[in-house]
Amino acid sequence: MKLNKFRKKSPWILHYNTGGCNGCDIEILASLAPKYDIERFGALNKGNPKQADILLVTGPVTKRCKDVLRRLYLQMPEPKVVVAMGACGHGGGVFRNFYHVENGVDNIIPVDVWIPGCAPRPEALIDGIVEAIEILQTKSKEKEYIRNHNEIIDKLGAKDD
Amino acid sequence: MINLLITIFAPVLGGFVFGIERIIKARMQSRIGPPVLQPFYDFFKLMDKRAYIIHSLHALMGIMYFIAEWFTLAVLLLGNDLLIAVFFHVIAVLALVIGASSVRSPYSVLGGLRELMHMISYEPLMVLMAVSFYLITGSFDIKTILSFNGYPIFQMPLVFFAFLLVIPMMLQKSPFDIAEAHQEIIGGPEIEYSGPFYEAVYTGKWIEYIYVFTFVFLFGGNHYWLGILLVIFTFIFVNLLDNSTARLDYRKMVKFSWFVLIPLAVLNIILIAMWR
Amino acid sequence: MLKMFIESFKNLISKPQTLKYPFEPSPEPKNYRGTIFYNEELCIFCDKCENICPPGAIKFEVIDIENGKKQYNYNPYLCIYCGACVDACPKSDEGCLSQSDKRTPALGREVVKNKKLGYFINKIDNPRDFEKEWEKLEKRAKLSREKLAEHKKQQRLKKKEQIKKSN
Amino acid sequence: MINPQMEFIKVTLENVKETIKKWYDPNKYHYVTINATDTGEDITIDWIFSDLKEKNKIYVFRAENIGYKDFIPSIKDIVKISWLAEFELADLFGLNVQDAPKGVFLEKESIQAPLRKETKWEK
Amino acid sequence: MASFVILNILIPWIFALCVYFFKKDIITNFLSFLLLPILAFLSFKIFYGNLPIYIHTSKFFDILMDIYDFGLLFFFLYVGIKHKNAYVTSLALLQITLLIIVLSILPSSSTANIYVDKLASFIYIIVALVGTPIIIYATKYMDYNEKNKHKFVAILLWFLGVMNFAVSVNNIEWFFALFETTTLASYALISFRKDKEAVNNGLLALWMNQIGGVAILIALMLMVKQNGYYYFTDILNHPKNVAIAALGFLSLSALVKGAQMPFQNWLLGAMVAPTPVSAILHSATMVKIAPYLILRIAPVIHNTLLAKLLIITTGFVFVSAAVIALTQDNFKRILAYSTISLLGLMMLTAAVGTPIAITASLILILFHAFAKGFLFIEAGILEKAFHVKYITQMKRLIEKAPLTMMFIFFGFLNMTFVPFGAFVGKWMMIEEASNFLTHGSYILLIVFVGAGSAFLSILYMKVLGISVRKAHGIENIKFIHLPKTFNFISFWYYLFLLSMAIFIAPLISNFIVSIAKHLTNYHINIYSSNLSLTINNSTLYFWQILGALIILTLIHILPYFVKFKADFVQPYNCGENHPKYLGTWDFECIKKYEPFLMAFSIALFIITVVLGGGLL
Amino acid sequence: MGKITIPFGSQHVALPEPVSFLFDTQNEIISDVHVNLGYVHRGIEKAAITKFDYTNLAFLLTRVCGLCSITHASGYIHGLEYLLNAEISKRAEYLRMLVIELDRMHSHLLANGHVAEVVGYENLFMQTFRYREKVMEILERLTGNRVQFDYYTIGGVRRDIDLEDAKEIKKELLELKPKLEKLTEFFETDYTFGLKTKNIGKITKEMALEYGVVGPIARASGVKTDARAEYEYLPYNEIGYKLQTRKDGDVLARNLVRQDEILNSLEMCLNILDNLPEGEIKVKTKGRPKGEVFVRVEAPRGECFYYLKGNGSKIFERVRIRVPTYANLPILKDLFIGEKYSDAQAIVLSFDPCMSCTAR
Ligand code: SF4
Ligand code: SF4
Ligand code: SF4
Ligand code: SF4
Ligand code: SF4
Ligand code: SF4
Ligand code: SF4
Ligand code: SF4
Repeated sequence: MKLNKFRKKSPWILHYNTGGCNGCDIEILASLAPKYDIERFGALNKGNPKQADILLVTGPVTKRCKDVLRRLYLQMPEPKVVVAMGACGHGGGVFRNFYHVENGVDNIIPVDVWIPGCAPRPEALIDGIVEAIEILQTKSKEKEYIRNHNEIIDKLGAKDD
Repeated sequence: MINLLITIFAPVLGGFVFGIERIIKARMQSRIGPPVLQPFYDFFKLMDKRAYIIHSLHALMGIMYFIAEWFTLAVLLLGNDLLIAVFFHVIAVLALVIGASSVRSPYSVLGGLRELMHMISYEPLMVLMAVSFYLITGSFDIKTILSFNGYPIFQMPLVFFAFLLVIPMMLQKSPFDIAEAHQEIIGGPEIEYSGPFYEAVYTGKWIEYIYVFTFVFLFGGNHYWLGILLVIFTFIFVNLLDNSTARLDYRKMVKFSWFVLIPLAVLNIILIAMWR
Repeated sequence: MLKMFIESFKNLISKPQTLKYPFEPSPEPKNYRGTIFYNEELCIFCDKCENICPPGAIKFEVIDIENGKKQYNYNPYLCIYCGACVDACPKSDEGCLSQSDKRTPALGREVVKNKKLGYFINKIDNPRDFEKEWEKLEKRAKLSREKLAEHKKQQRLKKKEQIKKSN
Repeated sequence: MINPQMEFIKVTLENVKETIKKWYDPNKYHYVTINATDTGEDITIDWIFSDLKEKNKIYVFRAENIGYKDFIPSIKDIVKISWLAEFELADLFGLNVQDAPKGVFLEKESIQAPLRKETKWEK
Repeated sequence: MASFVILNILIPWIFALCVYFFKKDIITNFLSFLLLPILAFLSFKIFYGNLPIYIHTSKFFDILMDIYDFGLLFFFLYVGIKHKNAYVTSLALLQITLLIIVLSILPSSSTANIYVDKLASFIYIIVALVGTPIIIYATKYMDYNEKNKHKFVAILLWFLGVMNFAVSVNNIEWFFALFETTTLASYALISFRKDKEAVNNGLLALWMNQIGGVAILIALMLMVKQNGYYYFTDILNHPKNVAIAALGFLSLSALVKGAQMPFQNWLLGAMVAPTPVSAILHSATMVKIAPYLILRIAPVIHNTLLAKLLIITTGFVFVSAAVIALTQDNFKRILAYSTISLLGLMMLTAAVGTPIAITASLILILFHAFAKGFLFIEAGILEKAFHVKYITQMKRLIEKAPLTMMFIFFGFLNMTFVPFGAFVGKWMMIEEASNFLTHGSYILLIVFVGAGSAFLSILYMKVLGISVRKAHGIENIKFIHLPKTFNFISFWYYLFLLSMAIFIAPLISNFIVSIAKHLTNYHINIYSSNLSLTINNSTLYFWQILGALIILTLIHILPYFVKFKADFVQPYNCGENHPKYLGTWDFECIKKYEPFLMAFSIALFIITVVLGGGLL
Repeated sequence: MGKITIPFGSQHVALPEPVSFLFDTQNEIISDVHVNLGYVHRGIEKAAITKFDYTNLAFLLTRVCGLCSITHASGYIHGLEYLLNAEISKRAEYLRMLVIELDRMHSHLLANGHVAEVVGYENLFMQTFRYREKVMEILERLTGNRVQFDYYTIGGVRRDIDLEDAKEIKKELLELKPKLEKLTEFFETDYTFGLKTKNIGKITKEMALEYGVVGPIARASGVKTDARAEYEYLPYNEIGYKLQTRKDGDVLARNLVRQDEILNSLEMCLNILDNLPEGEIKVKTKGRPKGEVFVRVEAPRGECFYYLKGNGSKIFERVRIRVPTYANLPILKDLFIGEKYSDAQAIVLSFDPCMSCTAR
């Protein structure tokens, strides 16, 4: 049995705001609410990288958020897709080239789907997620690496007590 | 025979119950909700994920939790002693808690500790319930209870009521979804599991549904229609409760269980004992 | 608690409030601030839109320095759909720059192309290159601007010299 | 159109604390924030308050011509919550504020003291 | 057969003397190793021999005993004066007075002074199988920077002898002497290190146990006054006539000896001594006198008010000690509280007194002895080899001390989980109590048992939770080499516990039921077939036992062997990398209620003695 | 031994935006807090004085924060109009108020819904959001976007409202009214919700004054402060604005103040639609900003403060934004001490914190 067709039916979402204006985040909330109800597609807002398939990133990635974003990405098991929501996620949107901004999600972790808009409507988010699960289906279980993977892993190391 | 079948297909059955529950919950929130087979979609998807673990002990405990849950159900349905089944349930909790505490994640650790608080809230009551069944039917044997010609529900209404409020504790439903507390500790004990290993914990929960509803069914005695009715009623009631309450603190849960539910159950037992 | 109990029950037996999007359409309201469409024929290349655009989602690249020919490039994924460009455009009444009330599709497996979106997006095939290419374009556009300015300066100088000479 | 009644009170870095201490009453005035402006050569700092009763009234304690290296006193023992604004001054203007750590807003790798005129912001 | 009994009592005494005087490592080690087979052989021989055994002693021994008694009491007096302890002194004086009164009214009797039945020989077996290994362990333990090894081992050896003697006497006056001897032994052991804390705790143990002695003397007085009986056998043979008040006082002494709240402090204080002391006090000797005493009088007090009050008191202790244990952070202290709690359970089951309850009690005694001895031994190893005393230090124990961790895990499993003995005891008890629900105390009993075991499970899981906590894989486990003796003892217990769990059905239905039958003279409805255990109508099937055992074994052993081929990630921390501190709950607020629990237990205590003893 | 440090944020399901609290807890009771609030610092104030000129600065400033995007625009544009000396038409003022109040409604509903969500009351969250969607639909129809309205423009508003729309919006608002009242009742009377919110995170009036708390948080403690009343920027007195206060100062009181304000805003919207004056929606302005001005406007979360300093060029010399959360955050830190971790979420979200404007 080909299991990867089920990926399409149960996309679990991890959401992280990397410093956007919150506009996108409240639209994510709205899409959980009765009117849009993305649970229809089996999508859940898991809030936990370990069990998520889709990393939904909003915001332009400020300098302080980027390590958090990397960590979350690295903690997600493959196959995974990254959806950058809003203009911020693509090149930083209105915050493009600000001094404390990394200009979009793709500069930190590889993005698969960009949802345009500022803020995108929940419909656009749903479209984006539909797109994302199509991509999810074609992905393999191989480990994905981010740029300068090993260096970054060293940098992110956790402390023990 | 039917017991054996239920035991073997418990995960499937539980998955269905869980799926129905998700729909019902969505409807209560005036949403459409996922399809009925959603839990199975989740299941197969999780199968297909790359395995990420914290360490082997932790992952193993997830699997042991599933096995222990299943075995507990087998003990309940195939053995003949309610009491033993109640005690067996602790093993499942053990696996879950050890797993949860074995990782250095505060959420998981807190989840494990809160799980213990759940246990302290429902375990004594389960024992009392088993005892009250014994009192009425003269046996701990599930088969005897199911052939008991009477209506246990009418003789132990308070116990049933107490059990009704204990179910949210066992199934992690609001107001007692304390160990899972999605908005506080993001799933608690299960937070660090992922992929195939999470699946074990996930399906373990489904079996718990069957385990709990078996007890509800027993309240019908040999009137199976009543048993089924009770199961449906309980199912709807628990979900309504889930949707109309905020999550309480674990202290409140323990206090509620100890100062309200257990006395109620004891009262009922005393009344039956004196009545006889 | 009790009230919500009853409310939940009512909800259970009444129809859910959910929109069936994407299985049923959920159109944007009229006047929704959607994609910016461009009509090259009407454009007078005044650069007002480029100058006002807050994120810099419109870039004119000078492709022919001799003639000062410019190309309109638009990045709908960087655009914040504020509509400032349309407001600023002197030709927007004729429809040189207009804001449609449709959303731009998500950028996923492929780039959805449209003549009205300007040059840039129609040249990109791989969505993963999109951002990088845009960055390059920005640099190119800036450079071409500088070159154009330089060229104009030269020309002005030349003209002056010519005038001087002719004088 | 708005109609702000701005009242400027000139202070120096030395006497700002005393002046505010004498004047401030939490039941009457509302602390708004501390603001700095870089004029290009030096810095102007405003301690801004509003009135709880009187409409449109805004009090500004203004210290002008402050050097980039001057020591700026903290008013957190008068107004409990001023620390946040003071941390911000230290971070975004690179000023030397009493008890204020750096790095509350800015990462180490980013440019420092961005709100000074001399700091170029484009990458 | 009688000679076996005498040997069984005397050999430890003799060995103790040898060890004490020779002070040679070889002799000490050799003798302690030798004791194990000897005692094991003797005790089993006695158990399967012709029981009961009556041994008549000459008058001379009576007098000797009296003299010994006085000597003991005067020694206490001396200790009290020397350490300026008013309690000890005054209690010693009180005891002397009472003893004089008792002796003056004691009628002569022809009943045998030594009486060995199945219960006594059951305790012999426990002493042999659980107590002796602890001595072997102590010989090694004391090598870790401790002083006076030989003296210590000698006292331990002697203690075993005293214990063996104590359970074989029939004459309650003798019993008093031996009771006080165990007190003396515990005093000697607890204050062994001779520092201030040790001496204080020793004195505490001394005076608290003296109260038990006083209670026995009062009981003796009452008994003699009422009808002149002062032999256990006489009491058992004429249950109708016995002064219930006397039994009340006897139970009081049991409660004190069993460190039931509010007298729990002496057992907690025993922690300051070297760990073998705790091990021996908690498992094989000393505290086991408490359930033993109740079991002895169980047939007499069965169904009386005293029994019911005892049920409530001990049940209350069972729960509240478990609850208080949650607030503790010293590993040995936690174990001590759990002992107190379980002793409560043992006495509770003994006090119920029905045949099945008595079986349950015996099961609990047996399994608790093994498990607690085991746990304390591991605690000692932790302390000496890994320098771990507090549960906060137990972090990542699974990596530092894998084997010890595994043993502790198993020990804990034995204390509450299915299918181990402690569980079977509780299960039997609830099954049995369900038949008597018209009595209020039995409903309370069920609540107590249910609650107490839940609390104990929480306690163990909490401790285990800390010790298995780890950031990364359990890949680089280092099996630190422990002394062979330690490993031998650990495996001794481990294998015993394991095999007892597997063969629990035959063990109970053949071995333990025979004792209970012997004690109560009733038929007991416990069978085993194909390793399944049937009680009344309920059956614990072998597949259930095996399943549970396999699951639990997998849980505590498998982690060392299973290595999943998977990628490792860090735990989720909100994406942050905070330095973090992860303790566990210390249930701070319970400490607030501790005085209430204490007060309540004192009240229960007094009610038990006063009402139960029919003093009103 | 009981100490457990619990991180709360920056990524956490209960937090919509990145901010990180690190709680030291003892049996889940918080004994110490470390806050890290700089996650969203993007450098907007610097951009406002370099990259953006006064014509398109509004688009940047609305994106300081998505929930009160209109408030930022109003803070900036009122200040700018003062500097440019532009008098705007009555109709534009009324339309501005309409959108501001609708925005307040949706923001308050979001905040209350979010509190319901984090106390584990999922259904209440869902119901709140169900009604919020109606407000969002109206807003989208009015402005063309659900979140970033970009409605304000220099000299007026960017879109007019046509008669048909006005009628329909009014109808919808009237339909919404009983539902919102029902919602208030849910919040006010629900027993379990009360258990999680009553006497949790309590701020007394004295504390509120001492800490300079603003907005619904201050009003929930009985402090009568509201920029709409204290600062004349729009003719609020004409449309039936009432200042709402509660006394208890706990999480529940904050929710209820918001709930009261929602109803008041609804009233105001109805009044605006009834009495919409005729006129231009936009006037032309001249000149460049010169001089300085302090503006206070009432955002959903409280008073939003703008300082603008222009020097006669297209680009400002200084733009300073002080947002309500910036004023409210310091008390939050002290409020946690002694509370349970399981209540921390409700406390944080009852402040409805807006980090993206705090750190800018
Ligand atoms: S894309 Fe727009 S709405 Fe979304 S976070 Fe960025 S600025 Fe806010
Ligand atoms: S008409 Fe347009 S293109 Fe010509 S100068 Fe004016 S702004 Fe420039
Ligand atoms: S709508 Fe705004 S962001 Fe988009 S191109 Fe026009 S001015 Fe730029
Ligand atoms: S503002 Fe209009 S006319 Fe001018 S360049 Fe842009 S699109 Fe062309
Ligand atoms: S209520 Fe508090 S003190 Fe009591 S047990 Fe619970 S956490 Fe501990
Ligand atoms: S709905 Fe979930 S993801 Fe969205 S803001 Fe709330 S907690 Fe965060
Ligand atoms: S309070 Fe925050 S969200 Fe609201 S308008 Fe001000 S800055 Fe924006
Ligand atoms: S607090 Fe957050 S959501 Fe609210 S306005 Fe500010 S940034 Fe937006």
